[in-house]
Amino acid sequence: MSKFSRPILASGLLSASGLPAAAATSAVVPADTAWVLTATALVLLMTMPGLALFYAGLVRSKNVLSVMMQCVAIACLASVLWLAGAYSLSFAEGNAFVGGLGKAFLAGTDKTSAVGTLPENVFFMFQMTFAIITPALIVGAFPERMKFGAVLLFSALWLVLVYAPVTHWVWGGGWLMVRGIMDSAGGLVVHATAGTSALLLAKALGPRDGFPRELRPPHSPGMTMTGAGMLWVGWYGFNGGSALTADGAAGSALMVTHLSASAAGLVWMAIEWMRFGRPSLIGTVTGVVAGLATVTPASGFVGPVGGLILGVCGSVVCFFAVDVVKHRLRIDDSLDVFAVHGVGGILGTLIVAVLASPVFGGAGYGAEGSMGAQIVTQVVGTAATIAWSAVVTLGLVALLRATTGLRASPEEIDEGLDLTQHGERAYTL
Amino acid sequence: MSKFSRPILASGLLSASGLPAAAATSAVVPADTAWVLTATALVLLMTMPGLALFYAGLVRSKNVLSVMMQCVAIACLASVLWLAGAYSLSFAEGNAFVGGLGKAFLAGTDKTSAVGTLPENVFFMFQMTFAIITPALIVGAFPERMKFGAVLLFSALWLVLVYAPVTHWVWGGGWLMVRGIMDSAGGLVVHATAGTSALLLAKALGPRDGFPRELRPPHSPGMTMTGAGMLWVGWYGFNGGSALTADGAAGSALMVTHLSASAAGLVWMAIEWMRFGRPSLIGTVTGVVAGLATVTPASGFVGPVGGLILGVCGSVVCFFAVDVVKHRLRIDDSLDVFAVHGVGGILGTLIVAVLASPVFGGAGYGAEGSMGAQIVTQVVGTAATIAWSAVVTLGLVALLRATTGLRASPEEIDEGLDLTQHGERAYTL
Amino acid sequence: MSKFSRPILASGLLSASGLPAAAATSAVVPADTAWVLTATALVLLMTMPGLALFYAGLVRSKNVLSVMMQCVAIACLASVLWLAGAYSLSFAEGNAFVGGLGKAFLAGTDKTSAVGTLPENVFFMFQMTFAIITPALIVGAFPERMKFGAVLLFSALWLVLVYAPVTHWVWGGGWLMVRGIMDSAGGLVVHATAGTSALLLAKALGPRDGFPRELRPPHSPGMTMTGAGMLWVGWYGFNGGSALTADGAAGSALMVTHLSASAAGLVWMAIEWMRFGRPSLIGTVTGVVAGLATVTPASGFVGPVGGLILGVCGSVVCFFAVDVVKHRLRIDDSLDVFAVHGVGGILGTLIVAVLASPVFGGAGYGAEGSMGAQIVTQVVGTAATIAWSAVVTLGLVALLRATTGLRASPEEIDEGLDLTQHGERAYTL
Amino acid sequence: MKLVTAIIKPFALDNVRTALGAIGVEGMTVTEVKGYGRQKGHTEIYRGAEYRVAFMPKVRIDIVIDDERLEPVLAAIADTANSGTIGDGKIFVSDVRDALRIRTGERGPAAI
Amino acid sequence: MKLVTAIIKPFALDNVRTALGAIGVEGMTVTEVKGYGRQKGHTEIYRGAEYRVAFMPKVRIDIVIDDERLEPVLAAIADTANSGTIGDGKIFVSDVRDALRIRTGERGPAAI
Amino acid sequence: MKLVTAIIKPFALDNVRTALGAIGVEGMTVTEVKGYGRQKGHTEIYRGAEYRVAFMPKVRIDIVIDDERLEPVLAAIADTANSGTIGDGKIFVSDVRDALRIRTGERGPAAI
Ligand SMILES: Nc1ncnc2c1ncn2[C@@H]1O[C@H](COP(=O)(O)OP(=O)(O)O)[C@@H](O)[C@H]1O
Ligand SMILES: Nc1ncnc2c1ncn2[C@@H]1O[C@H](COP(=O)(O)OP(=O)(O)O)[C@@H](O)[C@H]1O
Ligand SMILES: Nc1ncnc2c1ncn2[C@@H]1O[C@H](COP(=O)(O)OP(=O)(O)O)[C@@H](O)[C@H]1O
Repeated sequence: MSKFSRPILASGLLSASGLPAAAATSAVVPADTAWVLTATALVLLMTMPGLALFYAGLVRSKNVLSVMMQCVAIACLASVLWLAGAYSLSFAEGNAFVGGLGKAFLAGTDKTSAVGTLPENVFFMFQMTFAIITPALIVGAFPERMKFGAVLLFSALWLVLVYAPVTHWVWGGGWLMVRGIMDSAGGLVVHATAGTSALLLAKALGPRDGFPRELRPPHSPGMTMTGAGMLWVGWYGFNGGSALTADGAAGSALMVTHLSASAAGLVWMAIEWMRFGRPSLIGTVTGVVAGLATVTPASGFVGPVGGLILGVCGSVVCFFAVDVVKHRLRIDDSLDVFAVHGVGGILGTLIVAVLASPVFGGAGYGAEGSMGAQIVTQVVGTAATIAWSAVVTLGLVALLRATTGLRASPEEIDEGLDLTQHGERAYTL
Repeated sequence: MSKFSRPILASGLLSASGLPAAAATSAVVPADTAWVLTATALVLLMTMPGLALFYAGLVRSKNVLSVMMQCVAIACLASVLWLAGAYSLSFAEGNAFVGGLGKAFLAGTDKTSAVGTLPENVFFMFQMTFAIITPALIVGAFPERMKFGAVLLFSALWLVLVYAPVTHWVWGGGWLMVRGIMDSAGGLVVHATAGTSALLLAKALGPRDGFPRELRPPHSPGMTMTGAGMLWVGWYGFNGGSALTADGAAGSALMVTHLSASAAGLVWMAIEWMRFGRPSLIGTVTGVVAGLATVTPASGFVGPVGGLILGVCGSVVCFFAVDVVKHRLRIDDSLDVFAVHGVGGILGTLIVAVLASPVFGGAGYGAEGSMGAQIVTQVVGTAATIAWSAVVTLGLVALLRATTGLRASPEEIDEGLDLTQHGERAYTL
Repeated sequence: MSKFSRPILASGLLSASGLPAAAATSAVVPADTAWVLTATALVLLMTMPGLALFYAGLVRSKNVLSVMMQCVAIACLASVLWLAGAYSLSFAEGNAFVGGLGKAFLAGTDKTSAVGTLPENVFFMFQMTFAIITPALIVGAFPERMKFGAVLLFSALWLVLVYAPVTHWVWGGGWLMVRGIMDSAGGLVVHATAGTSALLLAKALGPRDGFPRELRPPHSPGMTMTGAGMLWVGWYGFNGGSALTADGAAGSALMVTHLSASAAGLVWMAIEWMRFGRPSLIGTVTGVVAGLATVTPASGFVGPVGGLILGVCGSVVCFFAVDVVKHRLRIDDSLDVFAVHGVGGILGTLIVAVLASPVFGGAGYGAEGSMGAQIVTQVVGTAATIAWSAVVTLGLVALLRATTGLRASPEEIDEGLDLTQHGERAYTL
Repeated sequence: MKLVTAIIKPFALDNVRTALGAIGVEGMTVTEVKGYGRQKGHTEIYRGAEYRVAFMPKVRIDIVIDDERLEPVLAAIADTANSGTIGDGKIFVSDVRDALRIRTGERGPAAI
Repeated sequence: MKLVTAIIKPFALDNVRTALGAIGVEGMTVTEVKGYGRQKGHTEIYRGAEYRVAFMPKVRIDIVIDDERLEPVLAAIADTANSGTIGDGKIFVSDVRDALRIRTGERGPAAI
Repeated sequence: MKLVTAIIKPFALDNVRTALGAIGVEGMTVTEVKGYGRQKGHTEIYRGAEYRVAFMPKVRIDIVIDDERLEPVLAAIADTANSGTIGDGKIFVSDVRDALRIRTGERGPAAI
């Protein structure tokens, strides 16, 4: 495993929980701290306002604010839950499947506590920004029709029941980490969980009016571009910050992330150009985001050419996945959370097993590993993540149906969620 | 006092001014420098374009550009004045009430000068971004009706006569710092000064047409959300950067800042939900900003649960303060500078005296301090800051009345300030 | 030469290419790395979404997305080309005029490779963000009328044929660097190249309908202000990051950059006020950008008062340059790339020779230098850069005319490029 | 010829257009408007207070047709836009003297 | 029935609506328009030059009323929108043949 | 008096205004509208699929004129807005009973 890989981080973590390697805990490195503080700000920028703008530009003008509101409210809610217990369930000492509650409300820590080379509060905050954006990604599955109360209830429970355990599996010392899974910055933890749940929730909720052929075009592609730009910049913190150090490992993650995004943007543009004679702005930035999602799990393990390859693959596969979900499966995963994020993250999680090979300029498999073994691990991890996300999502859907209800009334949907759910209108020009 | 507290910083400062502790001046720490450079960029982002968008979304479409213009012009003006003398009046050696002019135009400093562990130019720039945003906050008191020339004149004089002295009192070695006032990042220096002056200026200027019951709704809540997102991200630099170090103290400030914002957003949302059956986006982000303002003075002294408490209190109190100012006092402090920033900052300044107690996970009161003594200090500091801000503001209002005049003509106001003051229109779609 | 100057950096580079000073390569400094990682994110923010918004706000609503699309596509394209060879042509060992292809696809480097005190991948990425924004600046010359295919072809070839060689001349060990040219962050490399090429390309392409007197006003000055804010914040990374260290040199660059921007904004505002009785928002932020461009080459060599002087000069000269280009030369360099960026960058490149004098608080000319010699060097460098940019641009225009064609059809232009080139509309409110 | 001007709720537009298409109406012009009527507007929330917004968003459809198609057109619009709630809107009918198709120069009923 | 179409300055809208309400007019439809007339537009500034913008923002109000209410309605609008400056606007009156309330199907004057 | 309502392509607006100015028409009111007609809309691309957008952006010009100026006005618009392609638009003519200039209170033809 490269220095980048989470196991190293986690050894710091575990040591903080009583296991060996105690030396790690006291060695806070100021430069690493400076970079991860910065990365934390960058990842918050991804959601607030990046993702909110990216998504809100894609809906109709009567539902713009409701999408933004969902992103903001989830950011607030996830943050408080992260302190109250989700961080602890993710990273505190526990069993192979979930952490304990020993660090709920950051009990037993103070300004001098450390995780690896970082103050624990910095590590807590950096990880918190991931816990914010992951449920916020799912917003793209249900815009323009879901009840706001249901959104909040779903997001809160999902964070605790899906995000925290899977984080524990992969990064917090759980069974997938022990197996040596490669997931630098959240191909499984972030994208596969959110994508899978988005698909099932969208299916349960039913489509928007006119889906799939009579949809109105996005009300503001420029708003979507603005959000995409912030996602791109913020992703430097997402993947580059996941190195948890200010060194060539962070630089490498930043570099492959950027190259994947760039290649993916060009490829999506080229496909549209060939198919429709005109490449679109939304298409190009969707390609960029697909490239970013695809490279995420691999960003600590591959070299620059690996980045290009991931971008090309991610863009092509996600392009066709959009079509499959919308026109074959006929599921109105409205803003393509599964097809872009889910498929991208899963694809990257699988490909990294190959591209990590030193043959491709990758970081290798450690002393005992091999490409074959790594492929098996990646497949097992992916399958487990998808299965768990799916099972919990179906359970939550049943719960919501029995309590708040899922879907706003047809009249509310007709009039728009902005006015009916939030008492506001997006534009009074 | 914790490492975070300004006195430590100031001892570096004073030493640079000839007092003991000379060792401090030469110990520039690169990692601290890296983080505060970053924090400087984050705080500039708060004004340009964060605050400009936050405010401009709340006005009518014929006054959008005038609000933005006021923010940009104040940013430029405050920066030049900061170099010309305001920095020196704030931080150079002087008396208990104001600094001297020894550092006007940064006389006697060069690239190797240091303040604490930072190059002095980095400290100068970081503090400058505070000197930009503070007068820019006051813009929220007078949109849609104040003459542009009067805005500039007021802001320039206010920076020199209110901001610089109060900064000196609290952070620059003045009488409140000597008394051990707790104000991590500007509850008094930024929010109480701006809020008080905003209230009085709004009163002097008179209300907008239709105030308070016939107001047009904000022209673009999504623009306000975008600005709020940038304020949130930038506040990481504001409060986290105020630690002036890249360590667990910065991490802690970042963490409590974020948690206060999140709790406050949820609380405001909940209040609106209970009162009106629908929570609004503008309400939620207003709650977030109230939480950020409230935690600001306390961010170096409290723990994570303290952050939550500050957010909850700030949101509830500011919510009702908006109503009191608008509907009881009937003052058209149009974008609620006093009710949100002023009240939040003052509230936090008072509460921190309690929450700093180790009982609540806080940083404590130092060897000689106690909660009781600290409460007295905080009350005295608050009262003095409010009184000084009020007196100077009334004087400036009288001056403006006698010179530029305050209020644009009714015809200009009818037609909109964008066209009449700036020769532009916000939207030509 | 001050520590800031590129020659020092380049000696690291050259050593990496086999020349002496081998010690430099292994001394990665984490704090410098943290700051330059951050600066890289800031410079990306300048293009995505900063410049895209800045430019898109200035065009008519039927061409908004095409401008954004050009910025995004160029960002993707330039990134891939940077890896494929442009970086190597700029910075790898070569002759006096261009680097070799030894570092194409970063051959021979890995996570541990260093340039000066930075990991090479961080240096590569930081420089890449410059290679993105420079061709993207040229977009301002041809909006609302150029064929999208021609934009891509031009930008790709221009990056390789103009940007890479000039970068090699000035920063990569080429003949101007050997002569001791002063260009901290791209007065020649970025602004003079882009400005010159913009002017000639605009001339070749012909004007927009109604130019110069019947133009429609910018469709969204607020969008332009938003972009300008991001450019301003990002420029901290552009100029401050170019120090390549986290110290007082970076702080100084940040400071003079900010002061130049502020002074320039005020001056432009004042000129408009005197001329038209009303200062405009677009004018003020154009002044800010002019100040930023002007200080760019000088940012490592001048003191704070030098920053103010550069801002004042840049603003005045660029203000009148806009008029000269549009109404005397009658060239529709639509968004004033030459008049603002080109003229500003060139002006700063010339003035720095004077302001670098210790008399003005500048960094001086090194042991063997003098103001006179430096002036000659700066003039020679400017002339060579302009000449080379012009010659290649004329060649590229001829090539495009013979292949893709330059200008979209009159019908496409009438209907707007958004719909005809990209199949989208900017606003569906 | 007659000009039929219908003021309807925005979400009814797609259905009205389809219904009109079904009876052979191939041209219409649509404008976004704000309506004031018995439907007394809605309230919007802003920082702890509710404000009444008098004007409701509506869509105005203008259709010029031959006299004999008037009643079917009225019926098609009235049926499709009727949700039974206040604010469903109005239809106004007035005379048109002449029409001209710009592309061909045709005049009168042939132009519509 | 008559259709009264008034083109007025935007800021006069609220007062006009109130004045109409005072004389019992309960329905109207408002459109944002751009006007061209004697009021010769305004100048906008853009990077060191002033540009003339020909079109002024105006608001168009359409009101359908019974014939006998015509004169009071004209008077109410004319009085309230009159600021005495060029560009205050115009009112046009034309005939309406029929009206229909979509919700109820009522026809004629009963529908307005 | 006559009301001339022209629905034209947006980019023709400036030329039409100039042409009308040349024959002495000094007032008009312009509205942005969406048109539906033979010109069957355009396609927009969205994430790998093409969607048909039925409505085309058009501009509506309303001009009230004296009866005798009707034909020159129709000719001026028709000539200038004609690009010979589908969707160039229509002109409708109807009667106006009265006009009133708000600023002066003038009535009838004198008001326009
Ligand atoms: N007299 C009128 N003249 C013009 N438009 C009217 C008139 N009355 C109503 N309208 C339009 O019709 C819309 C619906 O009218 P309203 O009175 O709210 O409900 P209903 O159509 O159910 O009677 C209004 O919003 C307005 O746009
Ligand atoms: N002949 C006309 N037909 C249609 N609209 C007109 C006509 N003349 C003027 N208008 C409208 O009335 C507005 C005001 O007219 P204008 O000539 O500027 O001033 P005034 O109303 O004071 O005479 C114009 O902006 C335009 O919208
Ligand atoms: N019957 C009609 N009533 C009202 N507007 C119409 C009618 N027919 C066409 N229009 C308007 O005229 C525009 C142009 O009509 P269209 O049939 O597309 O082409 P053309 O004018 O070349 O026949 C339409 O987009 C619509 O706005």
